[in-house]
Amino acid sequence: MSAPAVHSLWTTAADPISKIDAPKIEYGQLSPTLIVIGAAVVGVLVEAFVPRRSRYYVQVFVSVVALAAAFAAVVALAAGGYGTTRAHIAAMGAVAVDGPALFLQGTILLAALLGVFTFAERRLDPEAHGNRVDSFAAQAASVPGSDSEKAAVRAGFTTTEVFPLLLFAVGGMLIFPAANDLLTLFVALEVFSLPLYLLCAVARRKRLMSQEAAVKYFLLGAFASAFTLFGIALLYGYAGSVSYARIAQVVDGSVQNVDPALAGTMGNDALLLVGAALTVMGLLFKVGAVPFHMWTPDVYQGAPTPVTGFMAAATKVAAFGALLRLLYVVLPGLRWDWRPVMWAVAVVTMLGGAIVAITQTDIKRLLAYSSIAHAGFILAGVIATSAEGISSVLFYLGAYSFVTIGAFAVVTLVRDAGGEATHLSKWAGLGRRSPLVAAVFAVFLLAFAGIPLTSGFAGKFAVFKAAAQGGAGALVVVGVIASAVAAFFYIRVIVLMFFSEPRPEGPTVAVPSPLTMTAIAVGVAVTVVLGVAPQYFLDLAGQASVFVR
Amino acid sequence: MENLIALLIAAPLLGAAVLLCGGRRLDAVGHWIGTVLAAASFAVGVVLFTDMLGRSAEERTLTRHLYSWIPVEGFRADVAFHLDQLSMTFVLLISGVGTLIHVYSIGYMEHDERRRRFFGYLNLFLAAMLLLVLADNYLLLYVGWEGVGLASYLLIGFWQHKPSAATAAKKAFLVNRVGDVGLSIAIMLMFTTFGTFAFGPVLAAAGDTGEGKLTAIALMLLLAACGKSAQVPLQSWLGDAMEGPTPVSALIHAATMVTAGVYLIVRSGAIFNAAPDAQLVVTVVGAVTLLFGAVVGCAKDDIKKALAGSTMSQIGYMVLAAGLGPIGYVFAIMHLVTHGFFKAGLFLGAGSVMHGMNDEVDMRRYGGLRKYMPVTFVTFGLGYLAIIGFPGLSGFFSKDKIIEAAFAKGGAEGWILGGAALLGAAITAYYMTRVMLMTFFGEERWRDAPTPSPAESDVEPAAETRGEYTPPHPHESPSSMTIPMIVLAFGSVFAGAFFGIGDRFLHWLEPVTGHAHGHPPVSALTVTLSTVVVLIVGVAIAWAQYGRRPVPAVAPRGSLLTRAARRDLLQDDFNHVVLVRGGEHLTRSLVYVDHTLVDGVVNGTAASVGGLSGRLRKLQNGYARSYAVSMFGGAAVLVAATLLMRAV
Amino acid sequence: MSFPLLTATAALPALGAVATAAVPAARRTAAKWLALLVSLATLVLAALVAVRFEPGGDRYQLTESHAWIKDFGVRYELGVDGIGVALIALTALLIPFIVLAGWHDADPQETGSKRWRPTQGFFALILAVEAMVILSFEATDVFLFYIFFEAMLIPMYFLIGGFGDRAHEHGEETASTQRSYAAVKFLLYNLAGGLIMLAAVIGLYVVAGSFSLQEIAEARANGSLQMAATTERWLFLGFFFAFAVKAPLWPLHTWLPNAMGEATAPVAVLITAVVDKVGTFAMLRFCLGLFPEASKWATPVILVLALVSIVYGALLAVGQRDIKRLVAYASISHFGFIVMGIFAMTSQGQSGATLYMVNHGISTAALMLVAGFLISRRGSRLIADYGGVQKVAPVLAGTFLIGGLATLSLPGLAPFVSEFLVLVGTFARYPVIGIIATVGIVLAALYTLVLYQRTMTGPVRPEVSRMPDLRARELAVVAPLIALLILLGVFPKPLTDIVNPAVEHTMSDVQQKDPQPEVEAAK
Amino acid sequence: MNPVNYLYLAALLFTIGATGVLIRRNAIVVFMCVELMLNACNLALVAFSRLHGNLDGQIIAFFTMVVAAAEVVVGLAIIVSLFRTRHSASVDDAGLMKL
Repeated sequence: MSAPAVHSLWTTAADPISKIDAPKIEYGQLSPTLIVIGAAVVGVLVEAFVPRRSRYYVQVFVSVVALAAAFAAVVALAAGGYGTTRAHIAAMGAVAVDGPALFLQGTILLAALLGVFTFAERRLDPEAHGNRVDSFAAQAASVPGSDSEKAAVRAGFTTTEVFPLLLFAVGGMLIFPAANDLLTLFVALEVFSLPLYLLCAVARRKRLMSQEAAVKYFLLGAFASAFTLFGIALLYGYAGSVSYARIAQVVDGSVQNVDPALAGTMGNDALLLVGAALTVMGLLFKVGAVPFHMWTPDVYQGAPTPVTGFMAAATKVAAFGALLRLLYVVLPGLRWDWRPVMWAVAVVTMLGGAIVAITQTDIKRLLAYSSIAHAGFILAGVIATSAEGISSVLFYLGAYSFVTIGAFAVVTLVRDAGGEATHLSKWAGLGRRSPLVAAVFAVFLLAFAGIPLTSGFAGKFAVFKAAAQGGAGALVVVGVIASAVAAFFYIRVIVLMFFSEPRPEGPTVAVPSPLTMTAIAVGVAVTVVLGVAPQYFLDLAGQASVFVR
Repeated sequence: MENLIALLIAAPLLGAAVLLCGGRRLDAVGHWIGTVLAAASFAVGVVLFTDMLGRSAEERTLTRHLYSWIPVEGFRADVAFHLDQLSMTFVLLISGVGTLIHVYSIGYMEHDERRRRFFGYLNLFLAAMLLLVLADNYLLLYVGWEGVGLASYLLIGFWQHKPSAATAAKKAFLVNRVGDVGLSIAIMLMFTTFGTFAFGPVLAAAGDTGEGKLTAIALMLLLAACGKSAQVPLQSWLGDAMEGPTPVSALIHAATMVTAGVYLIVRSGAIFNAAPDAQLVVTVVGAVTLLFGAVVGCAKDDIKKALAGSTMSQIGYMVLAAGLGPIGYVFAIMHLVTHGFFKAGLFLGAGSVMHGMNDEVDMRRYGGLRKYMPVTFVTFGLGYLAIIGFPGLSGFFSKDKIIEAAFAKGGAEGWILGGAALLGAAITAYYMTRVMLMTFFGEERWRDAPTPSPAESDVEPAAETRGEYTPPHPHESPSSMTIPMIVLAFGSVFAGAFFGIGDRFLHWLEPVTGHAHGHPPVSALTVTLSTVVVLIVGVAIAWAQYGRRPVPAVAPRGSLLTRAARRDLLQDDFNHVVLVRGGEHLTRSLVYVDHTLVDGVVNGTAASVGGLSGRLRKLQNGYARSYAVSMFGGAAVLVAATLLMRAV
Repeated sequence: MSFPLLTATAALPALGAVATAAVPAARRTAAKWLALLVSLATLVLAALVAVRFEPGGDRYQLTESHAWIKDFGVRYELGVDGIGVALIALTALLIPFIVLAGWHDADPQETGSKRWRPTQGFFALILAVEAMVILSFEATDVFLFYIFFEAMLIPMYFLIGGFGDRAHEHGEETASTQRSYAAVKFLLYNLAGGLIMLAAVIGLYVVAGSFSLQEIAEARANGSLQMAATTERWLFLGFFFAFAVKAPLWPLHTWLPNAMGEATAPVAVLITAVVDKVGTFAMLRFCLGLFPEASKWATPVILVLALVSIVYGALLAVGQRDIKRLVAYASISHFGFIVMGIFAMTSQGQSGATLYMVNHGISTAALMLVAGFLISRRGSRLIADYGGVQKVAPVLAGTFLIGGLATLSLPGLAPFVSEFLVLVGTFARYPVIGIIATVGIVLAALYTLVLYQRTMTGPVRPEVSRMPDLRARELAVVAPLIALLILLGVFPKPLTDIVNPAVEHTMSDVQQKDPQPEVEAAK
Repeated sequence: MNPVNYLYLAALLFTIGATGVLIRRNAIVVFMCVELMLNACNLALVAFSRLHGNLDGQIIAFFTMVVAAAEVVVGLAIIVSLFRTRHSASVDDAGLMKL
């Protein structure tokens, strides 16, 4: 909402009603988001009216269709040139429809689709009382082990609400990287955060850990968003507007008709700097950058693994998208202030994540720390502050999200009596028991480690190249060292799987339904394709690397 | 004609290939194949020889370029042969004596189930040795040089199940390797100096470069020669090399291979002539070695080791002569040939004796054998007379000339060298007489069981000393063994006279080696007479010690010198302490360093990273509030940093 | 656009690997034969490459060039010079023997799941390595090379960690832990090197804006590309570090003894005779080709390191108690010679180094494979556990001795030619270093003969008294190698003819002339 | 009146809230402190809105309240379920996952 518009609104109170000019909303261009949110609402209604037995199927159907349709819409928009030539700002300046937005929305939607598949998996756990069960609690409200829960299990209840929750989260994530004013940014942040908090809490097995993860995630997330909001407030105070374009103008002083108040605040750089820092901090929390990363391991470990996979992939994509837009559209004039700081953050994030991961003993925590290290690598690309930087980050995000979902999907397969066997010691000799699964997981690990011919290498090379061209050669060296350290613990897992003797009481590998198989298969396929023939996607990212201002 | 040259080498090489790859099915005929091919090579040699005689002294040289071996930019090594009088002399010696020893071995190795392989190795040796003397460039010579080293390694260690034999073989190869390093460095120097290492160009251009360079090259060649020819300081391997079968000792470690060093020096005469300092070193080495070998020869009770010492000493003579330059070259080669005859004969005789005494080598366990093995006695005796330089026999002619030449060097050097040579002659007479007496005369000490002596306790005891003792039954060897001995005896008797009278040999070689007549400070006659005198003295002393008095079956403790000489003048002890022990310590400490230091650094880094990880991990203490603290602190730092960036 | 021979040469083993891996678990023997046939077919293709290659022709021949990753400036560019041809031939030649020698190395001991197919995996991995090695010899695009340089670590890693000697002195448990330690060490060392190189590769792109060797060379030639001295040096170091780890050069060598000690003999051969050659090859093609000035700048240090490797490796070989570790340290010494020859910057040195790569490959293969046969008979790698073998297994002992003699570069066998060329080449420019290096000759004789004496000679130990001599299959592995050693020792001309022109190109890359002899001797 | 004072007050409240989050154990109280922080933001927003003479700030304030309400709903749900399983709302008791 730009200032003059508001002013008219303010004064029209006295004028005749007929004078109102309706806000202009480009529904077509917002269709992806609208479809998903609409589907989410439908999902809620389904919970309300569809009989319990068939809810699961309806929900899965609705979600899949909605996400597919939304993705189709994104493709259509991109084909329509909204990613490049016709990119512009929709919804009265609230939402940007441009290359990065569409690319990231597409990525998020695909990730979400695979996420839905893993959510809907019901063959892994043994059937309870003849009912197929998924990885979510029969009744989240009932205390674990209590009679009410037993009853719920016996009755074959399932928490089908997870699907609408997922859709709401996706809706928020779709807006987040496209948000073009601080208000939308904040709202989107909350819209996708709140459902995730809930999703973390509803694991079927290990519910205590699940709830603990939810509480931690919620409290820390709320804490972080409070900082973000304060930052937003300060930025607003500085620029007198929440619109990115306007703020950008004010920052580099190219603004017309300065009223005295603005003149006063414009002079006060502290407002700007502190505000920017706090807002960025909120986003860094979401991407899990050191020192705002500490929620990541606990939440990744405690949350139901399908949720972890979805969260790890999609949240990062959305958050980095928003970060990119904030830094490239709103604060380019401030580059010389935030670049050094981000430098430092990137370095500690790369090294911290890699180093701490070495001594982890739980596969999910290990992947959490690896995700932190990867956040560091992506930040290296962000710092490049160039079109290459943007495209490399986009590509990296795309590659990374599929590897992540695939990896966590594999984690769901390795189970023992207590559910998923996530302790590393139980993975010993997996390669002997089920070479295929081990091989697939090895592929993902190698991609994480950035071995050539995997998507991980292409992405890493892209961001490092961009960083080097952006004059951050030292950062590249640090990144290389961090990758060497990181390689160590990925290799450790491979050693464990292939070269260690299998334990007699070791876990079994459940045979999943086609749903999870698809997720894993797609993950592997993307990993290999982006590793061997990345050019097409690099082109895509390259075309999509221009922000609309 | 040229094409026949290749045949010289091809024949024995083929033999080696067939015999070594042929497998057991050739066991029955293997030795015949080997002998025939050796003989064939000799025949070819004779043909070439007659052809050569047919031509005038100038165009007697034959060259044959087979193919370009290592063609690399600015570097050219060919497989090409160069047959002149010098090489021809060696060809005949090698293939001739070689063939005889093949024949001898047929009998000697009769009861060895690996006889086929033995002949394979012998043929291999012949091929390598012929390549050595026929090569027309130093690199190809190097191939033959190491080839004979390999053959000698295989043959010394032929009885590999005896640890002593295996060790001796290894030692021989290693010591030779040290010499080879000298040769290879010499070749590199030639390459950088002349841009080639073919005999023709190098020797032709030897004059065009600085003396320093030439001296360096010459000394490196000398080092090589020392290794191959067992000259001080690289002589230690020859004694142990006697672990090999006796025919091997006769062929390789007496007649041919060990003289390769002399060939190398004479062949490189042009270089040495231009480097007087190097020549001086050569003469010194020769003189020292001839005394050293002689002294060692006096102390040994093992007949073969005694002969080995004598070989060392005789080669010392040759090297001395070669060091004297054009004056000596011809005589060095002449002594080399005659020595080839009588020393081979002596070794074969020794072998024959051992054959009859079931492989006893300790001369103190011999005695009075002349009536049991007359042929051996006679041939051995003739060889003996030849080597001590009994007037009229071959040793007399060649050695006498060398002594003359040594004196002719003139000045103090001449006196010293000549004196050394004379002294050597005396000692030679002494120890050879000793051998003769202990073996063929005196009472038969082999009848009663031996008692191991304290002095010899470190030497590993002979087989008989353990368990029940059965005295041997000495007997004459089969004709296959005696015939070669007889032939060689002829050689040792007449070769000298044939060569020496009328300077036949001199005129034959002169075109190649060149010759200068020296003028000894004393007349040649005086030298000759004094030679004879010292000879008689030596023999007399030996007779006094071993002829009149009975020889104790157990070696007396003996004087300090004797004991030292028994231990090769402590040379091995030196090697052991300095090289072997030192080397062991060095390698052991290096292994430790590699494990702890080089590897440790890396492992240490890894460990420290791990420790850091463990410590950082503690921060993740599970308390939401502490996470919040880190976030709050992070936010504060972020803000502060941003403001700071603006401030600075 | 003719038939893409180079691609085919690499693609065949790659496809073969897939096919071999796909053979069902029960049909183990079929997988072996398939692998053997594929490797032989590859050998045929490699021979075709060697035939099609004209020594007199362009620098890079049989070239192929396709766009690949535009954004990274990466093209799929293949092409071979003489050096590449020689090494491709070596690789394709050795693999069949490696397969044949490892015939029973991967027969499953205990049965895991029915899907667990170690044998298929073993041979598939070998073929995969072959494909990647060949591609890295063919790549004329730095990035393309880098990809395979790194990617080949993974199959190697599984080969080292996954398959060990059948019996082991400390029982299976410790054996497997030692194996995985060796495998991890191998991977981390090389990965670290590779990642450092990655930084340099990126840097090169930032500086040169291209990965194509030809383009960069042209840019240098027409002066459109000038590297600042410091930049060039840093980039050079980045590249060289990776290659020095792979080669391996002292003090980055410690992974090799572990890897070669723990891996089965054929895999050890694969490491030292094939994979490590990529390192030295890359020094010649990339370090010298891309950073001539920096190469010259670093030469003194590198020569000293090479010298240390020669002496140090040999001394440690003398001190080893384990046959395979001994051969490993011997290899380190030999790699010292190769590096020395490369950086001596003379035609003889570099031709020698190239020949050395080939000859060392063959000789080490011969020695190590025979050692493997020996070890498989007795089930121990300790030298002390043997003695008097030549009495019971003369052929085995004989072949072992010949392999050893090749290792100590006896004249008449192939390694002598290369070693002498390296020495002469080095001596011509750096006499002192050349002379010190000759110490290596003596030490080589020492460790080889000591090894032979301790294992083969002396009284027959009871444990080996029943030892069978070489079987037909084993003889089929060793005999050709030995024949080749002799052939290349007596008549190396075919090889030198291919190599020399390439070396001349490298020499012109670094703008070096051979030192001229003092006296132009009269011809 | 100097708008900066409002800002100071907001900052003060925000800090108080943050401190509360850091020191209080009871999840509910912690959460209430977060609400306090949000309201501090609201104060700042409204102040700036007044200063700049446009309504954006006030609108955001409204959104913030809604968001806060939503957070309450979600947060209480989670906290209560945790409380029911553990019979304790102390954030420090939740320490299953660490290191």
